[in-house]
Parts: sequence; C-alpha cells; structure tokens
Amino acid sequence: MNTPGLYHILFISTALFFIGVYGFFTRRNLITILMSIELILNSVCLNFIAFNKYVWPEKLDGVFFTLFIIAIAAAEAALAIAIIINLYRSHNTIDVNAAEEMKY
Amino acid sequence: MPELILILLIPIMPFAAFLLLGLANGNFIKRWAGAIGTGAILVSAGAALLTAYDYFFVYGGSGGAYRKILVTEYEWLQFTPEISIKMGLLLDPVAVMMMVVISFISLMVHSYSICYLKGEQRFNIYFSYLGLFTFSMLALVMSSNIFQMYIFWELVGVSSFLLIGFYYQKPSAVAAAKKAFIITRFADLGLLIGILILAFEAKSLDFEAIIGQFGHGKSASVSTSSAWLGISTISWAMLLVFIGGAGKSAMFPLHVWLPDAMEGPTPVSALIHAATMVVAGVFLVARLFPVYYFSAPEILNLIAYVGVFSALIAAIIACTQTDIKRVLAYSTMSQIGFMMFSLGVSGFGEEGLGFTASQFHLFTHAFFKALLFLCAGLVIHEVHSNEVSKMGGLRKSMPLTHISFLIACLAIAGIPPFAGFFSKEEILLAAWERNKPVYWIALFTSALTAFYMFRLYFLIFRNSNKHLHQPEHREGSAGQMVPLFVLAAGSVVLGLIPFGRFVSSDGRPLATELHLVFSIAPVLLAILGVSTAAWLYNAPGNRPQEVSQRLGNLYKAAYHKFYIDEVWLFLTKKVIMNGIGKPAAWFDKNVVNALVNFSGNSTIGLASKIKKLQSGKVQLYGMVYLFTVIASVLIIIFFINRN
Amino acid sequence: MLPLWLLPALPVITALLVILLPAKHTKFVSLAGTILQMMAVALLTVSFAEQRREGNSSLFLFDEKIEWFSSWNASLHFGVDGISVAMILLTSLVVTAGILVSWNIEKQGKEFFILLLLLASGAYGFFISLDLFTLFCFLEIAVIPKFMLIGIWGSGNKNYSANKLALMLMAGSALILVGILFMYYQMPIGKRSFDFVTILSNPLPLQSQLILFPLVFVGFGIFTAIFPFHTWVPDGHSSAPTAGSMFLAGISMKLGGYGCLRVATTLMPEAAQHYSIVIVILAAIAIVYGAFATMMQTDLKYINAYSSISHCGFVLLGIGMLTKSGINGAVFQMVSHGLMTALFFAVIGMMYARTHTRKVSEMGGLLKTIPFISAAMFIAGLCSLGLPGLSGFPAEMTVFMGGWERPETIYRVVTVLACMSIVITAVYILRAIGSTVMGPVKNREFEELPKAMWNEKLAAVILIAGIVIMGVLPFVLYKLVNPATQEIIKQMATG
Amino acid sequence: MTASAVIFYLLALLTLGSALLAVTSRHIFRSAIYLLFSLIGMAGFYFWLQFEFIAAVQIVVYAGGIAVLIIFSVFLTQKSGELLPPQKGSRKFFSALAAFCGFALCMLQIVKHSFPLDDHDFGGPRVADIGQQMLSIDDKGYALPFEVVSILLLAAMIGCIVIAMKSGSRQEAIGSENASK
Repeated sequence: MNTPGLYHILFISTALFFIGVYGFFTRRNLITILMSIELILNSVCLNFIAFNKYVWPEKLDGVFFTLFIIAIAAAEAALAIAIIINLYRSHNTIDVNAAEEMKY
Repeated sequence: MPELILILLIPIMPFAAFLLLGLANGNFIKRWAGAIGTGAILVSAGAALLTAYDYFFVYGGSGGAYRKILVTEYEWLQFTPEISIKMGLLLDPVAVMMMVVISFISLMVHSYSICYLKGEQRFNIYFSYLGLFTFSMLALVMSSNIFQMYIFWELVGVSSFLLIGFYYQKPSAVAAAKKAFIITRFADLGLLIGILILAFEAKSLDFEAIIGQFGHGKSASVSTSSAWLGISTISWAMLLVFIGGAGKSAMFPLHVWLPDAMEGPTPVSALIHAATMVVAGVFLVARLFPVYYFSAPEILNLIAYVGVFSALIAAIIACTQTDIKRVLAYSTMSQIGFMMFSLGVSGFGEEGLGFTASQFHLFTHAFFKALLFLCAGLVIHEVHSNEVSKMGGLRKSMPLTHISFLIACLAIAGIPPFAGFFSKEEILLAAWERNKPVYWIALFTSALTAFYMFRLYFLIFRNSNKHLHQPEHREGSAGQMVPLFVLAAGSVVLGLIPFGRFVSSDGRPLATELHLVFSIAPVLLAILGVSTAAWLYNAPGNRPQEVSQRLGNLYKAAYHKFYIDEVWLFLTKKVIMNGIGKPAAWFDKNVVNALVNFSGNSTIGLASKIKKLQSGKVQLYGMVYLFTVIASVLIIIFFINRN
Repeated sequence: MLPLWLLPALPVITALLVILLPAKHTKFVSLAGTILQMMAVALLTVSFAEQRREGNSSLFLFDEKIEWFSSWNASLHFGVDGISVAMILLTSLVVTAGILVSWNIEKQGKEFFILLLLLASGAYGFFISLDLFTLFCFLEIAVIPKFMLIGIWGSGNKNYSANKLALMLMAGSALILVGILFMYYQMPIGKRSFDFVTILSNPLPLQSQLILFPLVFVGFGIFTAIFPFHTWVPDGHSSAPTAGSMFLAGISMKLGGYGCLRVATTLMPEAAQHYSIVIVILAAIAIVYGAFATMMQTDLKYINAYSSISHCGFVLLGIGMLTKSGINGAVFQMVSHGLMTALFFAVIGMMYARTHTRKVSEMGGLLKTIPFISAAMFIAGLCSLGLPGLSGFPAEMTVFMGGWERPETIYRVVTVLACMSIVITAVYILRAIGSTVMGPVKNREFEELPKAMWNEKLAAVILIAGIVIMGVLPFVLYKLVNPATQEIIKQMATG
Repeated sequence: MTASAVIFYLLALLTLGSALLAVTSRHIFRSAIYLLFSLIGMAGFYFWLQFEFIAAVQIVVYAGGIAVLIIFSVFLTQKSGELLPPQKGSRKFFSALAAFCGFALCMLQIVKHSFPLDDHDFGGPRVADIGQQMLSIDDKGYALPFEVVSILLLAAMIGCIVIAMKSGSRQEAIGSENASK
C-alpha cells in the first residue's frame, strides 16, 4: 500500500457515488432520497478537486466547478425541501409511492 | 321503305303513357288515366297494324323472301370497338307478328281494365305500369341487338314484378311478385352468361352478326373448335340462352313462378302471363333459331324434350287444380311447352314447319288465352272468388261471357274450325315428321288439354246444382265486353290465315296444308277429352271424387304440383339461406370481424401491459437506467471496442 | 374556366362563413355554398367537354401548379381527366343531397355542417390532385371528419364504430403513405418529386413495383372495402348519421377505388398485371360473399352496408381485369354505386326519422303511408339489383364485359361468379323492399306518417335524376371516361 | 506509512462508513447525523488535499447549511422515534447489485486508465487567485457563471418561499387542484 494518490481518491469518490445510488434506489422517504443525492453530488465534487490537484494542478477550474456545484446543491436542497414540506402538507406523508396522482 | 316515325311511334306511345301517368299526380290525370293509356295504346296498335301491312305487303318481301330490315340503330354503350350495345329497331316477320299481337292484346287489356279497376286507389299507377310493360315488350321484340333485348327482357321482368305486386298490401301478392322476379332473374343469369360467351365467340352482339356467323351450314366446324365437357362453346352459350328463355316462358323446372303470378290483377295475367311476356322465351329461341339449328342441334333437341315435358306435366297439374286462374296458368305453361317443342323439332327452310307452327300457335294462343283470362276476370268479379267450387251455372246469368269462354275453350282444345285447331295440327304434324316420341306425348297432352279446359267450363258455367246464385249476376260493361267479342272473333277466324306465307324460319313462304287424315286422331282425342269432362263434371253425383280416389297417389302428386315448389323452397331456404347465407354472415361476424377486433384488443392488451413500465416510480427508473448503462458499457467494452 | 383550386376551397369558405355567422343561418349558408359548388362543377364539366371536343388531348386538363413544400418538391398540382370529372360530378350530387337531408339536424348543427363541408372539400381536393403528397393530405382531410360525424352524431354502438372506422382507414392511409414515400425515394436525388406526371414518365423498376403495389393497393382497397378489410363498412355505415352514411358510402369508398385506379394501377402497371389475378379473386370473394352476408341482415342500414361491400367488389373487379371495359366499368360502378347508395341511405334515414326503426321485420306497407319515400326506395333497390334504365345496369354489364374480355379461364370463372351476385342481389333487395315498402301495414302507428318534406324530396330527386340519366344515357359518361381509360390502357401496354 | 496516509485512511473510513450508515439506517434522524459526518469527512479530504477554501465552503454550506436544513425538515415531517418503513428485500438486493456492478465497472476502468499525472506539488490554491479568476471577465474568468448561479440562487430562494408559503388562497388552489385530479 503506497502513498494515497489520485486512484485512492477516485476509489473513495466512486464508492461514495454508488453508496448514494444505493440509497437512492432503496429509500422510500423523500428526505433520505435527498440525502442520497447529496452524497452523489459530494462524490462528484471530490472528483473535481482530485483531478484538479493531480492532473492540472496549475489550474482552478475544478475548484470553480465544485463551488458552483455546492451552490446549486444548496439551492436544490432548499427547493427540494420546500417541495417535500408541501407534499407533506397535502398528503401527510413523504413516501415516494404516495404521490401518484399524475401517474398515467 | 319503312317509315321511321311510324315505327318509332309503336314503342314510344306506351312509354309516354308510362311517364305521364307515373309522374303526374293531378286529379285530372288520375281520373282519365285509363283513357290516356288506352288512347296511347290505340295509336301504338294502329301504327303496328299499319307497319305490319306495309312490311308484309309493300316493302318487306324481296326476291320471294321477307328480309330483315334494320330501321335505325344508335350505339348506346360501347365495350370494345366491335362489341357494343346498340339500340336499334329490327323488322322481320316474327318481330312484326309479335308487335301486332302485343299491341293488339295490350289494347284489349287496357280497354278491359278501365272498368275492371274502376275506383282503385292507384288507378293511374296501374296504367302507368301497363304502359311500361307494353313499351318494354314491344322494344324487346324489335331489338336488333341481343344485349338490347336483354335490357328490355329485364324491364319486362320488372314490370311483371310491379304488376303482380300491384295489390302490394296482400302478402301473397308480394311473395308471388318476389318469386316471379327472382326465378326469372336466376334464369336471366343464364341468358347473361350466354350472351357474354356469344359476344366473344361472334365478336358482336348484333343478331345479324351472330346469326351471320353461326346460323348457316358452314359454321358447325368453326364452333366445335373449342369445347368443354364434350359440348362446343357455342352450344354452351345457346344452352344458357335457352335457360333464360325457359325462365321467362315458365318451362320446367323454372315454371313455379307462373301459377303464383296469378296474384296480380286478372287483366295483367291476360296480358303478361298468358299472351305476351311468357312467350318471350319462345321468341328468343325463334330469334336465334338458325344458330340453334346449325351450331347447337343438341340443344335444340333438348328444347324439344323440355318443351314437351313441360307441356305434359303442366297439363296433368291443370287437371287437378281448383283455382280458376291457376288452371289457366298451367294451361298457359302447357301451351308454351307446345310452342317450345315445336321449335325444338323444327328443321330449317323447307323443313321448317315446326318453326312456323310454333309462331302460329303463339299467335292464336295469344288470342284465346287472353280471352279465357278476361272471361275469368269477369267471373271472378261476379263471384268474388277464384275457387271453382264457388262457381257453377253461370251460363244463365252471364250468357255472353259464357259464349266467349266456350269459344276459347274450343279453340284451345283444338276443335275445328277454331284457331287453335290449325296451329296445333301444324305442331303435331311437325312433331310427327321429325320426332315420334315427342309426337305421342304431345298427342296425349292435347287430349288432356281438352279435358281440363272443359272441366273448367263445366264447373263454371254448367253444373248448376251445387250452389244457388242470385239473379243479379250481370255481364261486364261495354268496355269489357267489346274486347271479349273481338278476341272471340279472333279465336274463331284467325286460324284461317295462311301463316306459313308470312312467318317461316328463313323468311321464304312455307306452304302448309291441312292433312285431314292426320287430323282425325287429335280431334277424336280432343272430343274424348271433352266428353270425359262432361261425364265427370256435368253430371250429378260424386264422380270426380271417386276418380281422384281411384288415382290415389298420382292425383295427390298432381294436386301438389308434383312438389316442385317444395323442392325450390328447400333449395332457397335450406340450401342457399341456411347453407350459404348464414355461414357467410357468421364467418363475417365471427372470423373476419373477430380478427379486426382481435388486433384492436391485442393492441389494447399489449398497451396495458407496457403501461405498467411507466410506473412513475423514479427509483425503478433509476435502477433500470443504471442496469442499462452498465449493460451498454459492457457491450461497448467487450464486443464493440474489442479491437 | 374557374381555377381548379376553387373546388376544394369553396366548401372551406362556406365552412368559414358558417363559423362566423350566427347559427340560424347555418343551413342556408351551407346550401348556398353547395349550390355554388354544384354550379362550379357543372361549369367544369361543360368546359372539360368543350376542350375535349376542340381536340385538346393532353392527359390532364386545366393543369395548374402552386408551389407548396418546395423543399420536398411537393406542390399543389391540380388537373382533371375524364375519370376525375366523373367522380367530381358524383361528389357534387352526393354533397348537395347530403346537405339537404341533414336540414333538420338538431344537435350542434353548426359543427355538423362544417364537418360535412370539410369532408366535401377533402373529396374534391383528392379527385383533382395530381401530386401524391397533396392527394394524401386531402385523403386525410376526408377521413378525419368522419370519425367525428359518427362519434358525435351517430347512433347505436357509435364509439366502437367510429374507432374502428378511423383506425382501419388510418391503417390504410399509413400503407398509402409508406407507398408514396417509397416512390419518392425511389427517384434519383435531385429529381425526387411527388408529382403524378413526373412519376408516370419515370416508371419505377419492376422490383420495387412488386413490393410497393400491394401496399398502395391494399391501402386504398381498405377504403373501398377490399375483402378481408371490409368490416368497418357495416359498423361505420350503420352507426353514422344519415348524411354521414351517404358521404361515407357515396364518396369515401370512391376515394379508395379512385386511388386504386389512379395511384396504384396507373403508376405501377407492371405490378398491376402481376397481381391482377389476386385482385380479381379478392374482388369476386367480396362480391359473392358480401351478397350472401347481406341476405342474412335484418337492419336496413346493414343490408345496404353489406351490399356496398358487394358492389364495391365490382369496382375492384373491373380494375383488376385491366381491360378497357373493366376500368370503364369500375368508374361507372363507382359513380352508380355512389348515387344509388346515397339515395338508399337517404331513404333509410327518412324512414327512420318517421318510424324510429330500421328493422326490416318491423316495417311494412310504407308505400301506402309515405309513397314518395317508398318509391325512392324502390328506385334505389332496383338500381342496386342492376335494372336496365338505372345506373347500376351499364356499370355492372361493362364490368362483366371487361371481365369476359380476358380469355384466361380463371378470369372467366371469376366473372361468372360475379354475375351470380345479380341473382343474390335481387333476393336480398326484394326481401328488403318486399317487407318494408310492400305488404300490410304492420304497426298501427305507421298508418299516419308525415309526408316527405321539400328538402327530402329535392335530395331524392337530385340523386334519382343522376341515376336515371346515367342509366338511360350511359354513352354520355362513356364519352367522358373512355379517353382517360384508354390512356391508362396505353400506359399499361407501353409500361 | 506516513501520517498523511494514516489520516487519509481514517478520513476514508469516516466518510464511507458514515455514508453507508446514512443510507441504511432506519432512524431518519440518525441517518441525517451520519450524513453530517460524511460531509465533514469530505471536508477533511479537501483539507488533506490542501484545498482549504473549498473545505471551508463545504463545512459552511453543506455541514452548516444543508445538513441543518435536512434536520429541520426531518423535524417538520417526521414523528420522533418512528422507524422508516422497511424496503423489500429483493429491491435491496437488486439495488446493491446495481450499485456494486456500477462500482466495479467504474473501478475497472479507472484502474485500467492511466491519467497524465502532474507530479509537481503546487500546494493548494490561493484564495486570492480563486477570487480573481471567479470575478474576472477575461477568457478564463467565471464572471458569467457566477452571475448565472447567483440569479439561480435568487430564483430558488423565491421559489422556495412561494412553494412553502402557507397562504390561505394558495392552499385552497392546491387543494382544489388535487381534488380535480
């Protein structure tokens, strides 16, 4: 086991990504699904930073992307939670299977 | 030379009457419909007589023979440059003779009908239909083109349908009209196919061309070139054409419509179902006689047997029927059988006695049979029933009708010197000369004819002991009696016309003479028939029943018309309706339609299955998506990107 | 001469006027528009005959071309030959009668008339189009209103019928569209065109014809009730409102026949020859089988619908024979059947409005109570069974002659089979007439029925006049149609 | 094994472990806390990579903002002490399979691929550089995305307020909409 580098980081981020995916697939509560999505976003951020660090260390694009992702994630989380709360108000539950009025 | 206007007038006048009476709806027209119709026919009949005179004595003959004269012709519908329907007027002895008969009998019937149908709701419609019929029949006999003839053939059929069904609220009349139309239509199918074959064999539809091609001695070799089932194509065509004629002329087994057709008004029966339309088949065979004789002799032979068989069977049935009009109908069928077999046994040219005799019999028969029907109409009018059992002893209350009926009966029985005697003698002579078996059957049939006609006569006019009749039985009005007298006079004297001089198979005058020795047997048999009838029916007691019981099954079979109606009913109801129609409808509903519905339903079913995939469950979508991505990536890596 | 595009445009303009004006004017505006288009059609016919007499022998007269989709080389290309003129005449008569018959429609009259007018526009456009793309568009215009006519104003099992009709006809259209596009892409790049004349002068190679012909022929064949695809006919006709049935049977089924002749047969003559035997056999099946199936029906509309299958079989039979008389006969039969069946449906509608039944067994003796309508029914029936003097006779006889012209045994057998149908036709027609119009009055309520109105009389008279004129003077129509047919036959010989 | 490596592995353990617990725990509040730990672990990685600014942002926005937001919403929507409904076993299995397959496939590709590594260690970026480039409007500047993101944030904020607003009329409108569905 040598010094941790790009590959280790990529392993972490990939694992994190698929843990998020697993959560996305298995969870039924909307908030927990949102949490899984946050994990996925985080794994992407980590990738950006890692590539920025190990492949193009003289550039800053990875940083910017990460920043924007964090900003958009924040907005998205806020919106999602607004929707979730609204859904809770009307349906009294936030189970994904409960909201199916628009099916078919 | 023929005058076009005069000849055109003959069919045009009844047609004009048809249009005027059928379309106009005013009170004036309604009241005077009879007079208008009769007037139109009067003009037509006058023109016909004039034309006949001109034709026979002025311009028709040339070089000792009567020519066929094509007065006018117009191309109506072209199929190929050679084959086209033309509307033409053709004059030849047969056509001219028919023309005279039709317009004359029609005139009589029109005049008779004015009083007969007085007060009828649809008085004008009746005369309109009569006009249509007369027009079509006249145009039929004057046709120059076989397809033109077919056209008017159909029109005659439909006017017959309309007139039989004139009392349209009577279910039996409607049924009879339908039966008549459908059976003749079925026969016309044969005629149509025959025409199709003939048209492409002869490369023309004109009578002249067809006869020119097949109606002479040399044509036999040409026509046998192509054959099917051992019979040449042209023979097949002529057989099919004959089937058409047999349908119209009520030959066995297509005769079943004729007795039922008596549901129509009696004058109609006199005109259509006795004198004119039913002899159209005879006319058709006569028209194409040279083709039959030279190119399809086997069919001509068949015609002889069909004719004589029909004559016999109809005569037997006639002996047992109790409805006056039905007896007359069977008698008509029997007499047409005489005409048919006479054509069948005829030779050509010098030996064409049968042809002449057939036409002669057609001519005389028209008179005495129309007379019989008109008398029957008067009787029915008085008694209010068709059944002979309700009649009897009418001699006293209707003396003039009685005399007329008696004359007609004598004429049809072949008692000299009435008209029927001469024509029937010629027919029998022709049969004697050329076909002995036919002769013997015909001889027997003519004796039967005398028997059943006088059976009718005795039952109606004598034999008064059965029922008592009120004295107010009267004769018909003048409008009805005059036609009776005219026709009766015709039935007496017309036999003296030297018919062979005018009408013969090749247009040349044919000398016919009376063989007194030969006539003895038929006349004696006729007298035997009359006396048997007198013995059975003009005497007190129960002789008819005894005889019929003694005859047993034969009587029963004859009384039930040999069950031919039942056979037809079985064929149409059971075989065609249930055997073909129902399966077809079932097939359409349960196979073809079901296939369409199945394809629709299976689409809906498939869609509702697929619909489940659109569950709206994002997680499921995601999973499917991920699996798909993985699978595609694997495929790309391991299969496509390998090299 | 008026420009040809006016023909499809006139109904559309009338429909626009109907939309704009208040509902009480609807009927009169429609009638005025229809009369106007009738006059236009009369003018067209007269000037067509005039031009032909003057010796103008070009294939299509009054040729005009308006750019439309220039990128696809599709244009509004209009022109007429004798066959189109005959069909246009038929359309104008049926449309006028249909408008007259619907005079007393109560429910959503405005929309009803608009749809009728749209249908008429589609039919006119279809018959004058010389560009396959335009032709297809007009075909669709003529199909879609029918769905609504049946679905909204229909009776009985109307949803099912409307869906079935629309889906089956759409399937036919789809096949046609595939065929048209195939033809388009068969042409070399740069010369690609939907133009009829262009395709005619650059015939397709035999191999593609053989693939394409069945598609296009069956596609149009569905419209004209080719044998296994005929089931929309009975359901559609019986559910449609009176005018809808008239248009459906009188015009729509003719779109198919015309398409089979103009698009399938003329553009792909070799394939037509190749498949002729199949067409002829299918047609004979339709004729005989349709006639037998008719015999078992008890509903007047079903009787007429099934008999339409049988009669339209004659159209396909005539086309399939590929002889001059055959094709002439097919066109005659289209005109004749259009008039006759429209009259029949009009009469059935009138009877239904009075007796509230269409069952044969429940009527009877109507000749006494409604003589005019009954007489019209008589005439329609007699025309249907091919009585001389009415239009059915020359049509059927020409088809038979055309069939017999082919010397091969199988064609003759088929012709004889087809001939047999005239007897079966007589059976079912007389059965229907005998128990509705004739016979005793079965229902006391039918003793007193309202007499025919002026509009009904006029509608019937227009159609009867057409039937009688064609029946008595078939040579007029012959002279109109024959030159066009001869061109097709010539094409067949050279192609 | 250097201290750096030890820290790395500890961080990895923290991040992945708490992430796993976050997606599997049936106590929703606990899983929110596990998520918080995971996010902090991520921030640790950023520190480890010497991207201090990003790490700070991560802690402020994610750990401080989003996590708190989530915890609040859990409070708002969830009754305390209630377990999340269990998921079907088959669903769990196939999800795990999908995730594992995806992970394996990605790792396979990552390992096979050789990235063009730059061995010069520049250390972390300076915050000043980040600010300069973020707001510059030259070729490499991010001024435009910055503005876009700020408008997006604004819009999202307004959207949140509108959606979550508890006004009577709106509520009725939504209610009737639901009813009509």
